[in-house]
Amino acid sequence: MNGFWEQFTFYALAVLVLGSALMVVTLRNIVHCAFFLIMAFLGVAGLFVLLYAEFIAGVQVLIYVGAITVLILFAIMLTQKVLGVRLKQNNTLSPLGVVAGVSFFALVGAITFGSAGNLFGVHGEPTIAPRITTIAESLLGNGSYVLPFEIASLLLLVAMVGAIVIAREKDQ
Amino acid sequence: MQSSTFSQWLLTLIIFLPLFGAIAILFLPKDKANPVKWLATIVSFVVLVLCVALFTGFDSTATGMQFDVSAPWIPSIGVSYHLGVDGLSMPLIALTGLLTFISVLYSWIINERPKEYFAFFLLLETGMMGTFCALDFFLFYTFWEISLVPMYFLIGIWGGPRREYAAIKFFLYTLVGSVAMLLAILALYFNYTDPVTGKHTFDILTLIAAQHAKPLLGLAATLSFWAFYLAFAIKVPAFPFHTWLPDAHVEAPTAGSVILAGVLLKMGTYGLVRFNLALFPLQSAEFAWVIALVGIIAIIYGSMVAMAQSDLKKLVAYSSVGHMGFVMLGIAAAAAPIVPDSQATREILINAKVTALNGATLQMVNHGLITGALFLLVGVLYERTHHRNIDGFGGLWKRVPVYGAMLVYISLASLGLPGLSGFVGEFLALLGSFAIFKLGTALSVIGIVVTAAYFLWMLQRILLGPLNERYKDLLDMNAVEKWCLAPLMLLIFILGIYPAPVLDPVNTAMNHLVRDVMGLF
Amino acid sequence: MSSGLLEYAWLIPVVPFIAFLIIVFCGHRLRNASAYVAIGGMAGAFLLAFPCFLVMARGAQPISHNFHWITLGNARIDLGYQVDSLTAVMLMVVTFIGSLIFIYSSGYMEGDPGYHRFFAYLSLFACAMLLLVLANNFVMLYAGWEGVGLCSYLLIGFWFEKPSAMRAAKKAFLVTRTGDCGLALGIFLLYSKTGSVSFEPIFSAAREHPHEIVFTIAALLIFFGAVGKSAQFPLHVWLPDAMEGPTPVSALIHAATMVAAGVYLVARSYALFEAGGEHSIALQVVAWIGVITAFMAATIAVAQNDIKRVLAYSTISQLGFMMLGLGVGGYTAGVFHLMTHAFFKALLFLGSGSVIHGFHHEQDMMKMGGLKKVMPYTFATYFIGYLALAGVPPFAGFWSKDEILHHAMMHNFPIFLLGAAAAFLTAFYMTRQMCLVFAGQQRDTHIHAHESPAVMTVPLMVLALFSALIGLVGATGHSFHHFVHFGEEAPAPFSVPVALVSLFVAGAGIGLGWSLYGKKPLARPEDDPLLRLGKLYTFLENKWYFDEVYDKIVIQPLLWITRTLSRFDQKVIDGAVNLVGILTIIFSRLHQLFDLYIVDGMVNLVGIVTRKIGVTGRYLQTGLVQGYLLVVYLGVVVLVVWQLYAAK
Amino acid sequence: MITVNHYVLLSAALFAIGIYGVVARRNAVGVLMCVELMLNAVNINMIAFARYVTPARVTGQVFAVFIITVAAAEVAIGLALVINLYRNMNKINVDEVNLMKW
Repeated sequence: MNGFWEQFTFYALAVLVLGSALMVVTLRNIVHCAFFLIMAFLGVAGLFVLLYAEFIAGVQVLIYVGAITVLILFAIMLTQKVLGVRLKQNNTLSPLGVVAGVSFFALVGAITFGSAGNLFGVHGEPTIAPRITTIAESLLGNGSYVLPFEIASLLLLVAMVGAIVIAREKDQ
Repeated sequence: MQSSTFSQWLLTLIIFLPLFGAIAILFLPKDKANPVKWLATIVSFVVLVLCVALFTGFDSTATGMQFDVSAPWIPSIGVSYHLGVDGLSMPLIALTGLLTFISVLYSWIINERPKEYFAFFLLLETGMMGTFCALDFFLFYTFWEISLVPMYFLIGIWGGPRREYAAIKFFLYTLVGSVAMLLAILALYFNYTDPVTGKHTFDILTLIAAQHAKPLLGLAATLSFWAFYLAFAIKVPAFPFHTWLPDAHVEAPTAGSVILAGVLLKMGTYGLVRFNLALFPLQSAEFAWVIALVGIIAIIYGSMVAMAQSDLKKLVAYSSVGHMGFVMLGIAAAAAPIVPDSQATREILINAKVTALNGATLQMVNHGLITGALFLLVGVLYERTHHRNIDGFGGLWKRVPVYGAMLVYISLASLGLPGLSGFVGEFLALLGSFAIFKLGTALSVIGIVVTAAYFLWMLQRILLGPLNERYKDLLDMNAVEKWCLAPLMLLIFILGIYPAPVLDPVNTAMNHLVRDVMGLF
Repeated sequence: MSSGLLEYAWLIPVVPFIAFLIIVFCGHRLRNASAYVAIGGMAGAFLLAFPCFLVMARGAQPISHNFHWITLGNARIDLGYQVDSLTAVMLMVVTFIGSLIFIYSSGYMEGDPGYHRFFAYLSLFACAMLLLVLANNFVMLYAGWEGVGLCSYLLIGFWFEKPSAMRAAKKAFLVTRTGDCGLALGIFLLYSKTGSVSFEPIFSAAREHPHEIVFTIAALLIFFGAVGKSAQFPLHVWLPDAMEGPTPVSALIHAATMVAAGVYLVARSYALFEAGGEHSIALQVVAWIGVITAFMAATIAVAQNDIKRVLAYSTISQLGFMMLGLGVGGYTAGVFHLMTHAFFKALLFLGSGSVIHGFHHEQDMMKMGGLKKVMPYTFATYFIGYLALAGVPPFAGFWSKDEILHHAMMHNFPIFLLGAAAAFLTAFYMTRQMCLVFAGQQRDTHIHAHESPAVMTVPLMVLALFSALIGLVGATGHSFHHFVHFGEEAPAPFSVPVALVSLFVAGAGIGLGWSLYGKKPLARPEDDPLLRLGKLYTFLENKWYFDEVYDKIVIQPLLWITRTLSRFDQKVIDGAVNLVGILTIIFSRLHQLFDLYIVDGMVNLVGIVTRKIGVTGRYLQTGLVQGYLLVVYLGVVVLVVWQLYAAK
Repeated sequence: MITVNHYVLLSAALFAIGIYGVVARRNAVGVLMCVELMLNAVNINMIAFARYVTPARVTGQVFAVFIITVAAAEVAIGLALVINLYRNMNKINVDEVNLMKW
């Protein structure tokens, strides 16, 4: 991939992600927000592809776009009675939120540029393209993250059970 | 002769039998008065019998403590259960037994909350007996305070219109003195260390001996002396601490007055002789003039004030102040330093000191009998007429001859007529005191005249003259009242003629005190 | 008769005492029989005393018996009785006159509701008086002394419904008790000197150390007691008032026996008085007090119209004579006069009682007159008594009074003159009384006088007989003097010039009296020639204003003091106590405030501050989760910045 | 050329937007969505560093997998809570759910 297309793709995806994210945080209609969230997730998946992480991108699309967003949409539907379309969606803290966001960005920017483009001592583009087998080995191979992996799966199970318990209607 | 077991347990029985009686009364049903009264009467009678046994079993020639019991109680701080009697306390114990029995008998007229009343009365007896028997300061102080509480309630519950005021005044006043005494006891306690065990002790006899071997010195001794003095002077009550007495007497129920005047006041003078004289002979000698002055003032002042009273009970109360003045004077004479000169030899002066103390002790007993009887008589009159204003009577003798004769008899005994016991105590106290304090004793004779004056004036206004028409239906003494007074009157007569049965043990004890205990200093 | 009889002398007071007890406990059942019990008791005492007297008169040794009473210190105090000649005389006088008066009383008190009470008192009195006389120590003497005082009190106030009687009784008791205190102090002083209360050791000590001032002081103190009891100046005021009692009481107690106890006491303790020598201060005081009393009382007696009051003042006066006799060294004379006086004064009192009884209890002489015809026996006996008192030989009074005057003249001339004046006045007022009562016509004719019954007149006659003759005991052969003075020889008591002088003053008094009242008996009270004395008469009639002065300087101040002290006690002393109480309460209130606002305030302040902080700080708890998140974020930022820049 | 700095800045911007959303949104579901945005920002960083720093070992990707897992769990629980909240209180605006307010 040459430099121009790479840059073009990056900036396009960046605009997509950031624009969608801005929509998510500013729109009043929560359903629209959810759809913009899908756009943002897809943009991020694109970025993952750009970074040679196809597996992750796939996961991103499957889980975020496919599962989480659907889940959110279901939640929205279940709580629809109070979802006035024209309701004010920002609370009194929104100015502080702006300040917080801007300050965070400024901080990270300051760090980034303060290191004179030499953050973490990374120069240039790596030449190795990671393969999917590398990830599999890291996750499941010898001396790898097998235990955390198993724990994560357990966590999921627990979360699922917990969610069911919490969301279940109490039968009285 | 008493068996040894009996004599060992005698004092304990005398002290604690009333306590058990009081507890037993608490278990009796509340709504029936008669079982309570019977139980109290029987218990106090048994105690009286035991007191008589004590009296007859007492060896009046032996010095030192008799019937003594000693057992460790709280050994870690040197407290022991130590009881014993000598010639000073024995007559007072007998007096307590007698007066309590008579008071209980007279109190059959009490119908308001009889259960508590008689329980308190018996508890009071325990306190008084214990005070006279205790030979351990801890024990003594305990009993001293125990005797205070029932009296407070007797006045405060069964008293007259101003009973709360009187009861609180009585209680607080006495307590002030007690606290001072407690400090002095602690001073003595910490001053003595057993050479063998290195422990302190509350044992009175040990402390008296210790005061001889290694006395408290200087300011500590003076302060301790005055602390003891304060406690006992308030109890006596000596001028100027006497004003609780008229209030307490006026408000107290009759039997309470009898015990108050008959026994509780004696606890003060008993303490002065037992503790001030024996523990602090040097300080006593130094301040004897103060005690004498207080005694003389009490004699004159008390009788003068009594003369101005229009309340019969107040009159008797102030007469107590005057009579206890003789006791104080006698004690002061015994305490005073002696200066043999050409006029009097040392032996005569020491005999005079013993005489004064004998008189003082005898006066305690006699005052108990006489004033007890007087309060009973006042109570009898109050019971019938519901007032005590001396000027509100008149000519009663014609209507109630027995009562009149008894009142005259007791009044004459109180004003010190020879042949009746009041005379012997007063006479001996003055006889002994005169050798020591010539001018003071001569002055106090004024009190004798004034005493005669107010008693005669009282008799005149109550018994003599034309009969007050309001009382033309007044009833004479009933049988119970007569039998309450008869033993007192008989004793007053016997002790007036032949005081030796009481005086012999007293003399032995006082001779021992003056010569052997105080004389060592 | 053996002297062994003396061993039973202690029974003498016991017998009347038993009578007393019987009457007290059974009197209401005995009623009038109680008189017989009392008389029996007294007669029994007399029967016991009479042999003692005879034995002593034959010259038996005096006896003294002790028993152990009490022990004081290491010293035994023994009490006991003694019989010597002085005691024997007194025993005789008391029991004999007592018996007669008891008999007389049974008639005089007839029908009184307090009949048995009266005889109970009388018996008790007899017991106390005999105890006093028999005592061989000061304690028993003092007991008897107070005992007779008590009986005197009870008997004066016998009719206690009468306010005047009860006041008189109280006065008598208090005044004599004032004197008794002197006696008591004297005893105390002697005890502090000798360590004993018995006569024998004390008197021998006084004889051994005659110049010790202690004994003089003791003698004066004892004399003060005698002054009270024997109604001497200035404590004589009680005796005239004591006439409120029944007349036999006046005769027995306030004429013959009890009032003589003072004289007996001085005689008994003569060793103390003599300790300073024949002219000792003590004796001087006794003599002067005696003569002043004799003179003063005689002047007062002149101006009294109450038949008993005249006799009362006369008694005071005669007691003064006795003291005078003792004071001028006439020991025997004093005691002799005591004895004779007891007889004729008892006679006079009983006679006046008979007059009063017959005159329906009216005592004012101005209403009497001419009773000679109505009451012949009374008149005759009274007349003998009159002669004896006025000092006409050979009746009793002459001999004893003459002796006293004789001693006085040898001893101290001014005293003799005053004494003679008193004797003159005695003769005068007695004549006045005789004439007013018995001569002329009855002035108040509403009263029907009558003679008294035999039970009253017979004792009068017996007494009259003795009054007439008893003086001769002293006159012939000095046996009496020898007898009472412990066998010592008294100086010759009889001298013709003195006898003439005393005869002369008696005659002058009688003559003056006769010329004023006898020749022409008074028809109306207003005719009394004494009224011409004007102010002097008023002064005498009011008894030298003694009562008023005492009231002003003793009684009222005393009452004032007692009231003031009582107020002082209530306001100041009790006030101080209450003030302490109030101050304590105030103090505790202050403490409470301090506790409430300062101590508790601190605690509360901590609480309040915490609460304020909480109240303020809770606004941080907005409940807005995002706000908390912001804070967390802020913390993260701070940490990062610190990590980046500060921690380098 | 696209360097790691670009990715860092992009992720920072996304994260900042997420912060704003988390702080400012009233709707609880909205808040959860913003949290997801922030997690995505983190994931971008992870992948970018994996790509540029440890291209051979792909540790970042492994972590991204874990983060996604956790995010799934978190969303499941979070939405369950929201539904529970709605059911009990009939409201899902977080500023209205203020039982813990003073």
